[in-house]
Amino acid sequence: MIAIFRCVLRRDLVLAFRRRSDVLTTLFFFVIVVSLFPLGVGPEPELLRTMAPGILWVAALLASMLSLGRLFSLDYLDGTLEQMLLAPEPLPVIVLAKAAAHWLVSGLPLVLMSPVLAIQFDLTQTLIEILVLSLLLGTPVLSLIGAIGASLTLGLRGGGVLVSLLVLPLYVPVLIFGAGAVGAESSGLGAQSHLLLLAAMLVFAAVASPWAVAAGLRISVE
Amino acid sequence: MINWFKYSSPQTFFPLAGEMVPWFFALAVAFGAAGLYIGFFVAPTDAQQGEAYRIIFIHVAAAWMSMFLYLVMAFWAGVGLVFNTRLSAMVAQALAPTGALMTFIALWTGALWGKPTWGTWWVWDARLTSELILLFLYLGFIALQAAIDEPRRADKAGAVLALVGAVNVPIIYFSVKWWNTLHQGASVSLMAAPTMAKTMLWGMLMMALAFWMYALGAVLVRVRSILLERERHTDWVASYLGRLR
Amino acid sequence: MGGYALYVWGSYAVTALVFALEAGALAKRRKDTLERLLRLRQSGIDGTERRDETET
Amino acid sequence: MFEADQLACVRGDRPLFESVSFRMEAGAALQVAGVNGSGKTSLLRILCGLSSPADGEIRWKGTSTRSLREEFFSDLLYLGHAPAVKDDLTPVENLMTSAALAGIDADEADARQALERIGLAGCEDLPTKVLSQGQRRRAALARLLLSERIPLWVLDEPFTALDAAAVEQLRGTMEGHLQRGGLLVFTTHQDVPIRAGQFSRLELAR
Repeated sequence: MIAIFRCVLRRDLVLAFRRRSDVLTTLFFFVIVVSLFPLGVGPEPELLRTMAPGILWVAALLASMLSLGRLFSLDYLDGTLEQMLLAPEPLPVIVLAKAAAHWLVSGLPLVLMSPVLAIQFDLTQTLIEILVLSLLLGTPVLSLIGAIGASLTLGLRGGGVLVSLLVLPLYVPVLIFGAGAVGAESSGLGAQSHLLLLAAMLVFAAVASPWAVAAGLRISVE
Repeated sequence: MINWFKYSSPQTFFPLAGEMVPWFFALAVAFGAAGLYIGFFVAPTDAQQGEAYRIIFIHVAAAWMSMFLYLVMAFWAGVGLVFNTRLSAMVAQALAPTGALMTFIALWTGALWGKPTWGTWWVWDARLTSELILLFLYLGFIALQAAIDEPRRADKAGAVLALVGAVNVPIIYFSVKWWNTLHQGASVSLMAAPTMAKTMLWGMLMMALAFWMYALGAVLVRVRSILLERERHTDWVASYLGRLR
Repeated sequence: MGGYALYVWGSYAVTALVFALEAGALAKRRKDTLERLLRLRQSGIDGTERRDETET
Repeated sequence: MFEADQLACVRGDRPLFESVSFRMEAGAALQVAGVNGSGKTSLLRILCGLSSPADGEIRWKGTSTRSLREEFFSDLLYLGHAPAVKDDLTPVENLMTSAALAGIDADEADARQALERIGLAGCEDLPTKVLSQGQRRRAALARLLLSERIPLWVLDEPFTALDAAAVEQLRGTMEGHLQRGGLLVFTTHQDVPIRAGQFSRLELAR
């Protein structure tokens, strides 16, 4: 079981590494979207400080959704997805590896970049830590839930937009507690409960969503 | 014990549904009339909100129905996925548009109720916000089914989405509620609804029943159209068409 | 309606309108389906769009 | 022992084929023949469990494959139309990945040796996208050389885009598989004689 998980994860990372441009486009998208907001809202630090978590979180959410379309469709086109469906190991394990690879490629870079961007919004040191921690816990959930949307819209025309319509409502709780964590910290309430809830969502998504993704893949490949 | 599977075969379901539709619409009109009568003539004017609160009768009924229809849709979609019965998948597909319309009505009446009572068209109240997200879930379901040409795959993919959505509805509701109470300063939540005088409660129940009957009628009509479309190769559809023309 | 006529009748009117539109759309959908199927039955083809000859 | 019982498949609303049944003992080969669009690929996909039949059942060693699922997959090797290789990976990486995915423990030496035997010596480390169609096909077929212990092979058009020498070598590999008591279900347009213990042809009427 673990061997297959490692094999699929390594394969996807090697593939992503071979096509570094995809990784960078997700990261650049995140940076550009975040940097656009001050231009739209105005440079006034007080306002930016309150909006920073929301902006960073929505941008991270959109950035990770960008690359969802490619999660399964490339394998679907060249026939390797069928081989995964016929692997002797349970499909959810393989799906978990794919989601982990997607997170490492288009989730983790955002988390690592977010402190730099948070400085743009003049956030204090502790708030940046909470923000990075909330992103660290939240972005994997985005990949896991996004994988469900990707598996259901496999091979459909207009798949990209359709995935976002399917998946965005399901992202709401993650967004609320992710962005809310920093807000709670700055208002003195403390972000502990938000982060714990995010962690709970991560565990729930990690356990439940691979089964839904596996079902979605079997249906789409039928 | 009635044999459920007899009714679940499209051939016997089609005429049965046809006979029930007029009854449902009749019941809807009856309950609607009773509800309106209570709502406008029996229920007293509310102390704080004056006459504006009369919108509550359809707002709450529509909100209940939007949530109820989503869960029923997820149920039939799940049954269709597990037992591979085509009819239940068609019922789920037929429920979605009516459920989405109910959600739209709940949002529209919620906004019109908010304006006189709190001075703004849109109140970021926990329930109104979850209704909005519920509307997105409906639209996602309808869009997914519309994007897939092959009916069998559309049924199953829709079913997975509906079930995932149904699991998320409570999570979304509680997270929005938590988010709303955290920003309590921003808005007055609908909790300030008038205390339920008995007649108001009856008015709301009547309207809810009226909406329910209407929904059943509308969904059955839509299911029958879907049935005809998807079973056009069977001989019972051929004989049905033969009798028509 | 104590000055709230716009809002109360506004919401009831829209609700009635939505139900009427849906009922109308359902009736139209039923009529179109029946017509299409009857036309298909008369012209004898079984009504599936022509599938291009992919290898199946 | 591989058995199909009254299989039926519906494409859209048209029934593609009905009541397809066969029984295969160890060392048997079954060629599925039929004109384009007669459902050959659909039948093979149903046999593998990629899609479910409208009717009928498939049994592997006496148990329905639907309930066996992962156990059945560990005894199965399926090569579809698309050569299951990633363009950005080299043939060696592709082979190692697909072997690991199929549960075959093969190290790099085995992979390189298999690639050499299939005739890809020298281009094991080039990205697959630079190879010709025939070479990509061989990269996919190299898996067969590593899959001696997998009893059931289901191959869809294995001979396409292969030159005469490759066809001959593939035929040898297939016959070796059958002599080891394996089972083979395949489709092909070229008529390539396969000597097997029990050779049968299944004609799918249009």
